[in-house]
Amino acid sequence: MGFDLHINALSKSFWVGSESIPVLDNITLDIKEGEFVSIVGHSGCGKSTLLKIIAGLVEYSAGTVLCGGQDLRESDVHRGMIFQDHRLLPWLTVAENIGFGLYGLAEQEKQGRIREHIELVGLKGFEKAYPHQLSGGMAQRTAIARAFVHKPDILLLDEPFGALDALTRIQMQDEVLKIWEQQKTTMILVTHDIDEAIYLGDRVVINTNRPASIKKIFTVDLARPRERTGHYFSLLKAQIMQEFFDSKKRDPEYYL
Amino acid sequence: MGFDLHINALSKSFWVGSESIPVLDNITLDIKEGEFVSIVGHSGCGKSTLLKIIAGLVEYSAGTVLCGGQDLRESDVHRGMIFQDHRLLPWLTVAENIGFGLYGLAEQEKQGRIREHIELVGLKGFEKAYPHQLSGGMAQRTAIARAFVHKPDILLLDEPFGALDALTRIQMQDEVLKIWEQQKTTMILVTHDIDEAIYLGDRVVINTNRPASIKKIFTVDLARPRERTGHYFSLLKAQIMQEFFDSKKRDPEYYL
Amino acid sequence: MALETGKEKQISRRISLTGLVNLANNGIVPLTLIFCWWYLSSSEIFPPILMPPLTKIWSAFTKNLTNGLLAKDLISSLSIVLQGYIGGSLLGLTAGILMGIFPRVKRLFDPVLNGLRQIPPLAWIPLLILWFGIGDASKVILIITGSFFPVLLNTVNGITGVPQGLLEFAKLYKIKKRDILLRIYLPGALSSIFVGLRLGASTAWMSIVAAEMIAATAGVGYRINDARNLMQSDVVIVYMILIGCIGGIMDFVIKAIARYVLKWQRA
Amino acid sequence: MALETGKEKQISRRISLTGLVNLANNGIVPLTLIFCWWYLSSSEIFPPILMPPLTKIWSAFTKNLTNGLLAKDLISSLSIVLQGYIGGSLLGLTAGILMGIFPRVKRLFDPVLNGLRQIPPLAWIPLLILWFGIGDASKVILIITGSFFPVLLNTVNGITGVPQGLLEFAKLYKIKKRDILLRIYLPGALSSIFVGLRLGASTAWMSIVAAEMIAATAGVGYRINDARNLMQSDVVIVYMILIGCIGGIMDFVIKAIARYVLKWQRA
Amino acid sequence: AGKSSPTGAGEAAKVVRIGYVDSGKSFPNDALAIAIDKGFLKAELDKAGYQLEAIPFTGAGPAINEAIAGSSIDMASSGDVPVTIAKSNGVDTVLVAAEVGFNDAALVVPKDAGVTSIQALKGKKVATLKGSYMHKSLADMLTANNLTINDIEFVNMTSQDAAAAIISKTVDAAVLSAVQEAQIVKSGHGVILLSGADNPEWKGSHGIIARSAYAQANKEAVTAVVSALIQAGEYAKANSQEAITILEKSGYPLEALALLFPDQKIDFNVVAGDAAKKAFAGVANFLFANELIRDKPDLDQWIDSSYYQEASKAIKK
Ligand SMILES: Nc1ncnc2c1ncn2[C@@H]1O[C@H](COP(=O)(O)OP(=O)(O)OP(=O)(O)O)[C@@H](O)[C@H]1O
Ligand SMILES: Nc1ncnc2c1ncn2[C@@H]1O[C@H](COP(=O)(O)OP(=O)(O)OP(=O)(O)O)[C@@H](O)[C@H]1O
Ligand SMILES: [Mg+2]
Ligand SMILES: [Mg+2]
Repeated sequence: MGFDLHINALSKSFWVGSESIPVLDNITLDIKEGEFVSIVGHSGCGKSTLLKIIAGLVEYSAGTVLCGGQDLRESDVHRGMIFQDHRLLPWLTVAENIGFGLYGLAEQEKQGRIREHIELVGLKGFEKAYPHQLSGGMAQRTAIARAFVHKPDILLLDEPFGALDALTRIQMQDEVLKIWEQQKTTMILVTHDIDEAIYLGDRVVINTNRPASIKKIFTVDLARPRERTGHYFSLLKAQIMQEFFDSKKRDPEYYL
Repeated sequence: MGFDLHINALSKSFWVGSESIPVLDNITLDIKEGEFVSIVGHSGCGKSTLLKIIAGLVEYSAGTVLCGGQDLRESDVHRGMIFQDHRLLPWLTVAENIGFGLYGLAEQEKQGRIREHIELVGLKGFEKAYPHQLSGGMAQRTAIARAFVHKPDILLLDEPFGALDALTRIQMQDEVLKIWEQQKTTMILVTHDIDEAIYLGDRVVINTNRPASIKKIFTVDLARPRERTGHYFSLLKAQIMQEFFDSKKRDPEYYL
Repeated sequence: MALETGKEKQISRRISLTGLVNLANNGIVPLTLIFCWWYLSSSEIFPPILMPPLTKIWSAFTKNLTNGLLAKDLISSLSIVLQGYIGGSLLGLTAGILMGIFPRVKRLFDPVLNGLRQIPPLAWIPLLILWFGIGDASKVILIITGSFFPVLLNTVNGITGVPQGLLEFAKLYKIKKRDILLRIYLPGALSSIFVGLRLGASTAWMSIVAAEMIAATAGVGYRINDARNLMQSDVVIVYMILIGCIGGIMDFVIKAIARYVLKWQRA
Repeated sequence: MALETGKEKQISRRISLTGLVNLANNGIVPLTLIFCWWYLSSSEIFPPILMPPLTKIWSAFTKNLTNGLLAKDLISSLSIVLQGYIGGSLLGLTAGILMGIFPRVKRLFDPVLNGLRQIPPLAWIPLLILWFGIGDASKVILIITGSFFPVLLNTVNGITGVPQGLLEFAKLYKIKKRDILLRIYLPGALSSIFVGLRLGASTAWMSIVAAEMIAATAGVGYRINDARNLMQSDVVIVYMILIGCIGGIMDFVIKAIARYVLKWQRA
Repeated sequence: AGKSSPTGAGEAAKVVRIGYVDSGKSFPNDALAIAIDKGFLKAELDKAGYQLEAIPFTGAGPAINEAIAGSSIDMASSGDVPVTIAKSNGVDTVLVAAEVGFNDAALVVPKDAGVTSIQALKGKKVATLKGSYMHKSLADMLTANNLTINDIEFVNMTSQDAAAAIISKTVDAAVLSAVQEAQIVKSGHGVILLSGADNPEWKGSHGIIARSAYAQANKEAVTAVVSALIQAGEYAKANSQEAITILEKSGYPLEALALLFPDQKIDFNVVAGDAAKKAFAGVANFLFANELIRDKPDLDQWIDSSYYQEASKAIKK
């Protein structure tokens, strides 16, 4: 079955006190099955909200979000998400957290998969640690492993590598790519690292400030594996940077 | 009064289950008053633990940490910290969180300072929002404002800009520098962004993997404001990268 | 899951249709109970002397209302219950905060308090009479002992549940003791404390019967005992309902305060 | 703040000196109370017939111990208390979980339950005798009504306090209902639930006196009533202490279970 | 559970469930004690083909009334005041016998209070339990001394609590039942000002009641019980010494029994007919006068002496 995503004229606002704050404004975006889309935008512009809407966790007020032709809220497509806050269960160990919700597998296979993913994110030796015993980056890696282990059809990644050091980050990026290629997962990545957005994405979506609308979409026409220091790469990066830093002038009231 | 920091042969281990995990191993580091030290190291190596020890929040088992010649635990030096998890009080608004603990000021001055810092981190309009109504980056910026508003003598920054987009991040870095120059605050910054470490630090401390010991210290001999694309900068970055990525070979059992 | 946009929210607020639905919902269970009672009592499956028909209950109610007994009993009991409840809650809150913050204090008093907590109010009466006489003091103290413990245990639980991270922050930023208490511990413990306050209020009401065994001449507890002695089950039931309603109102007030104080959770 | 390194921790575990200190600490308050009692009763400031000297209390204890009355009463009451307590807790837990998870259920039952909660156990006796006779059923039901509410309120509070983020995770990852309940709601609500269980246990003990006013021939509540009748204040006090101790032990067991179940918090 | 046997009709397990006031040891403290202990009751019930189930009530009068009304018991031996209250509130019982005037109540004052006459209690606090036979005794004592209940400050307390109040001197006087009375006197905390010893009419009675439906369907059982009580009364009169030993099993201390039965003369006075009527008319008048009941019961209809007569006949044979 196909599950292309069609986001059409999506709007959303939140209440803060007695004020209604528009967060998403008329977002239209089509994402094909198996595509890798990176989203960048300034802090607080509404990226997480967009991901949560796609995940079916937040209601929206105007527009439609279709998944495989079906209203997203009724859609049964297997979605996964790496939340910005890791959302591990404090009372489960690393291994238990990763294996939680992994149904329909024989115990041995399940344990095998958990072990494999713990190794994947470099947490061997911490299987029995509880979340409060982990460092920030380790908790984030646990959440990554938890998302991967479920092999979702659509994976939403909300700044998944924000707390990781450069090296671990690169390793994780390559793991994501590997999984994406193997499993044909549709991936939607929110990141603040423009390098990362280009390195991973088929397209890079740049949002405006709050309320987020789509400012520009860049298509990354580079074969993988990509060379981070290549010419086209750098050029694209410069363009995106340009677009990104520019927003200051257009929206002066927003301090940046 | 002087409050140079002298960390001498500091070691620390944690219990996970029945296993004792060494986290800091024989760390010796002197930090002069008013210095800006960046610390980089792999995820989970013990950076946050080191900062918390300097903050007096975590006990250590071996070694000494002196602050102005006094045992750190008895020292009364005004320390501030931006925690990796933001630690805002959920029941206080942004403005209240920033102003919390700001004693000894007239109400008007206090409100002025709060307003000023809210603007500094670009949260104007969100004064009355509660933490759960903020985006990840906005919460982090609130925590930054809270740390700044107290004007501490020593400021410990634990990945303070991890959730910020490139532009906001650069703005914040410059604000930190401004404050550092104006107030002669001693700053100790943990970051995963090597660019950032070089851009801000007088020295860049590179830790080994867990248990963290000091692998190498680079002195950044560059006048401020620094040019991120300058030659020396790039050279230093390459060296640090080299040192950083290298650790894989030395510590093969740690997956990276 | 309701749509949460501005317009809808405002509209639903104005016409408050959901409010009406809620009210109807709220009514379903009480009405069902009343219907069951009506059915069981009017079909005389059970002897009416123990399960009087609604009409009898109603006339007992109007009678006690018009002759002023109801008001007199209520005022008399309310004054005692409120005194005891406020005293017990304040004590429970204070002790709970101390025991929650200082593990030593907890360790010191825990065993005795956990023992005392179990002892039925009735058993205290002779000692209370001995120590505090037969006046209101004894009654108030009995109520205090009743409402103290639910508040205490819930406060301790709330206080110890305050995230360690926030306390570390407070330590580092040299937050004043007063602010640590009032703006970190208390808000963090509040939702648990309110459960304690609600349970404490009902325990206070429950202890009023035992309390008003001590030389009372009026009061809902007194009247229930009296009516039970005199086999006026209609009066007993009127007063049960009365206690239920007044207690329910107190509970509603406490919940309203809780909602107000905890508004940040829903903001 | 103790040093938390491996060596120290192990050592202190082995010789358990802190354990001894704790024990001494635990003893301070009870011993003080006993001393006060001894002083007040032996100096005869208060009439010994209401405040019997320790020796008299002790001999009443040994007497009731040797003639088997104590054991008989204890077994009889324990059986009722445990039945009622387990029943009340399970009901409270179930209802609390349902009401905590489904706001509709809560809205439906809240008003009635909040009213019923206030009604003193004694007032139920006539209806209980009518509906359930004078056997153990009535007694057990009285205990159930007592222990139900503390568990209920604390469970609801615990359940509603489970972070929304975890539930969103569960929704997204299609966690099974059973796991959402057993591995998200329950662990998150547990510390609050245990407060409810502890309060429920003491309310169960407190209701035993009222319960055993219904045609009992043994039991601690029965004995307290009768000893009061016969003005044997030494026996009353023996049984108060007994209830305190047994209740305290139950409390200790519940706390131990809580510590075990919540061990992840301290891991 | 308790609502087990239906109204008693039919061949269902032939038992008679008798409720009585528990005064401490789950053993009755009236003629029923003797009837049980000496086997009269068992013998009579065996003859009639019934089994005995004697059920003690710590909750005393009210609990017994509720159990009767809820058909949890069939018969009861309970205080005159509660049985009258039950009847007047519509609990369908018959009074099949009475034990008239053996329940003592006494007006007690703290020892060193210097109160020597009931007149001195004008305006003072006098404690007793509202709606109990002690309440009636107090009213009678006051009337006999040309006082009314309004001349004193009535303090409502159970006898146990009133005793504690006397000991701690927080009330000026109290009307106590025999057990507390004895304890207070024995411990030296109080002295008796007035008691039923010299004025038997102040004493309280017991009523032996049966649910009407049960009585109708189980005449033999009720008769057997009454018969056993009559025999017990006679036995106690003849063997007072031994009767007192039996009554001690109820938990009553010897001192209390001494007060109840001065000179060890036991007379439970098990009667029916006019003697019972007289006693219960007094109770009904007292209750009505003090607004404790809304209607006076029709004693002629309530008191059914046929069982007593039947039993007496059988005994004489
Ligand atoms: N309370 C604790 N109990 C047990 N182990 C802990 C505790 N806190 C930290 N650790 C362990 O100490 C090690 C270092 O943690 P720390 O938070 O200092 O890492 P870090 O360098 O800040 O990592 P990151 O960059 O991921 O934040 C980790 O292995 C972690 O599991
Ligand atoms: N539950 C909520 N209630 C009210 N406002 C909210 C809520 N959640 C988010 N917002 C607001 O919506 C806006 C967008 O939030 P969102 O988390 O989507 O931003 P973001 O793009 O992910 O930012 P960041 O990069 O900082 O994570 C913010 O202004 C935030 O204050
Ligand atoms: Mg976000
Ligand atoms: Mg860290």
